[in-house]
Amino acid sequence: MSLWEYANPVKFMALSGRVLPVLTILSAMLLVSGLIWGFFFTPHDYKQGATVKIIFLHVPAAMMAINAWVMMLVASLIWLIRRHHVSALAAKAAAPIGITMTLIAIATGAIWGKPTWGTYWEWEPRLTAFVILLVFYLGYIALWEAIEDKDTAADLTSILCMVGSVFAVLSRYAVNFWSQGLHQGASLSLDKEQHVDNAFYFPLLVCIGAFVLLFITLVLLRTRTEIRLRRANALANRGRSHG
Amino acid sequence: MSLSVQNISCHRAGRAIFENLSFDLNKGDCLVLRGPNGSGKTTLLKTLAGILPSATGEIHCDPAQISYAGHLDAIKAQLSVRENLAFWAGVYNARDLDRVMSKFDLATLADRYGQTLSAGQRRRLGLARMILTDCQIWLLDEPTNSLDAEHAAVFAKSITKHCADGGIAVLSSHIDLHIPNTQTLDMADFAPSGTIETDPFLQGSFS
Amino acid sequence: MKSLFLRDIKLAFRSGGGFGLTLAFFLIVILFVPLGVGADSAILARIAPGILWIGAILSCLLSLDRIFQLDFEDGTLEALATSPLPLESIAASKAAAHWITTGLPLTLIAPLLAYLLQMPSSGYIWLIASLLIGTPALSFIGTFAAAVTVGVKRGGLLLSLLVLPLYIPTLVFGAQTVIRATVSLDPMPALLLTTGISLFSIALMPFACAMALKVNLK
Amino acid sequence: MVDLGKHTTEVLLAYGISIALIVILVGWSLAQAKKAKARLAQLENTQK
Repeated sequence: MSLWEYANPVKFMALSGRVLPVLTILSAMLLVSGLIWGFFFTPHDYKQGATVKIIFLHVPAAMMAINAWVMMLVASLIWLIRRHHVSALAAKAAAPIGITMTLIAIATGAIWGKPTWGTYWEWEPRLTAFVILLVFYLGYIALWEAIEDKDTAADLTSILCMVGSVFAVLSRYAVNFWSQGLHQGASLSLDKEQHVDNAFYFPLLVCIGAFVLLFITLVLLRTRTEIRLRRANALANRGRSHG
Repeated sequence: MSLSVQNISCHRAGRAIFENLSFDLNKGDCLVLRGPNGSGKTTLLKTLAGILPSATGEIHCDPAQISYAGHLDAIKAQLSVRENLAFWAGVYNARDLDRVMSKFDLATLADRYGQTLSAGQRRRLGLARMILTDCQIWLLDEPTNSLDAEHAAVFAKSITKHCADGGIAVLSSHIDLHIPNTQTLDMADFAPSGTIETDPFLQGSFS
Repeated sequence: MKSLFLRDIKLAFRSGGGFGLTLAFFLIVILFVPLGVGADSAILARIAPGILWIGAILSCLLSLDRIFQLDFEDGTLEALATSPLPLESIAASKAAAHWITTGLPLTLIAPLLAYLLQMPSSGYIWLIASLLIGTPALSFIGTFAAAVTVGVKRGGLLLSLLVLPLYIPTLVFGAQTVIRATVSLDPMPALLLTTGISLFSIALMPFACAMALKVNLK
Repeated sequence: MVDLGKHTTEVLLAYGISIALIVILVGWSLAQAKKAKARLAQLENTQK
């Protein structure tokens, strides 16, 4: 019973049907407890004051925004190489979640920087990189919607995801290069690794775990929806051709 | 030089088009595909041409010898007949451009632009292109539609000559072209039996 | 491959008005800047490098969907796919033909438009160099996007949405080359990076293009 | 309520926006799931 067994829609639906409720409860509990722990039970940072509490949202969301794209890339490669429909649909299902995580990362990053920059928006390399990632996501989703035949769509979006990943990485370094030309680096660059002492470290871990579980749960949920829609369309076409 | 096909089957958008279709063609054979529209004639020709992958089975032939002419006849409207043929001569690096043009009496149309050609003239240009490729295996999709009887006869003659010279031709057509010793293949014989479900999303049941 | 390249250039001149359309669009985009931003030459001089590069990218974008669309619709692409020419070299020669008819003319006219925007004189050499080196990347990446969207009816808008994010590295490095030249910083690193992106695109995009074409020809 | 000092608005805004986005995403996904399940069920019946 190799892992590839679960790429068959019927087996995947059976497995995900059993796993989904457990995951939902687990991720909800973890998310609530992580945020409450971070929000209520952590001290202020001597320099940033209470805004440090935003890391409990910004860091996990930023990580998931990037990891969602990596997951889509892996799923696309699996589709291209082994032609498993479920992995193509999982990639399609992950895109909206990736976009939401990117939006959260941008919003929390901008708000976090406000006290230092004086404005909510600062063309700081890391935030700009997330806006670029957002545009890559939009292109990916637009391509899925634009093509009727879903197998062709899966192929083309997989190729776009591969090429897009290379250029997303190139854009990340281009933005760093570009911001050097701007001024000698923003005062509060989110890039520098934050020194996070223990009081914040553990709640942050819980929040990161919560976001990962939330991502997995939503991907399973949305993939099941995509599979059902594919089956419904197939039945509708079959019905039309027999009717 | 032969074209042998062993039980290939083809799926498009999750539906089986034809199943375990086999035939063998040798030098001088001509195969006419019969069957209503949508029965997979174009799909089969594209599979033979290598544009479409077949779900099962194998196709044994020398791909370099395959020359495919689809419904659309690949003629650029803004180029003259000579320029169109010169382009294809360049792609297949064939040199006997003038001989082929005179063979299909296209010399008089040499400077006419693609968009001004009639259906018959376009078909003749398409055939001239096939000759230019000097590939042995011709795959022709509905070559005779929008052609009157007289042009269809001209067309049939050139196919007969191609096969007589040791070439192979596979074409789909609704009208009878009276090409001597042609085999016919009715797509209905290979219609999907519907027993096995090809669309993975329709196999089994889930709520 | 050469015959496809020459044919595309001939077709560009015969039907698309050659590079006249692209240059006219580039001129209009540059003309709009002072009309929109105001005629303050200090501002214009400062933003000139970026505007020229953005104008060049948008002008390149204009003619991308014509690369495969016409051949797809009249069956030429299908016939080419079964010809001895591999899809990769078809993509490469199409991209090269696109560069000759759009990228190159843009590069040649750019200094004239830079003068209109009163760009500092130290930037002219670097403008030409960065455009000359950067526009091939625009053509090769653009050809990939054209191949992906060739099957989509009215895919022009979708093509822009797909290709512009892929142009970001070329835009940033190319524009930075000229900006740093005008503020007397060393523009060479930026130019080398632009070259890197272009070489990468020229080397790899035809393969991605061939994959996309194979899918769209099914 | 915990004292957030002078950055109260920023922290609350960040948490508010993030939680809102997550709720929208989850809600939208659930709605789509329900709609897909209903459509499939309806089609499965007519096919039988």
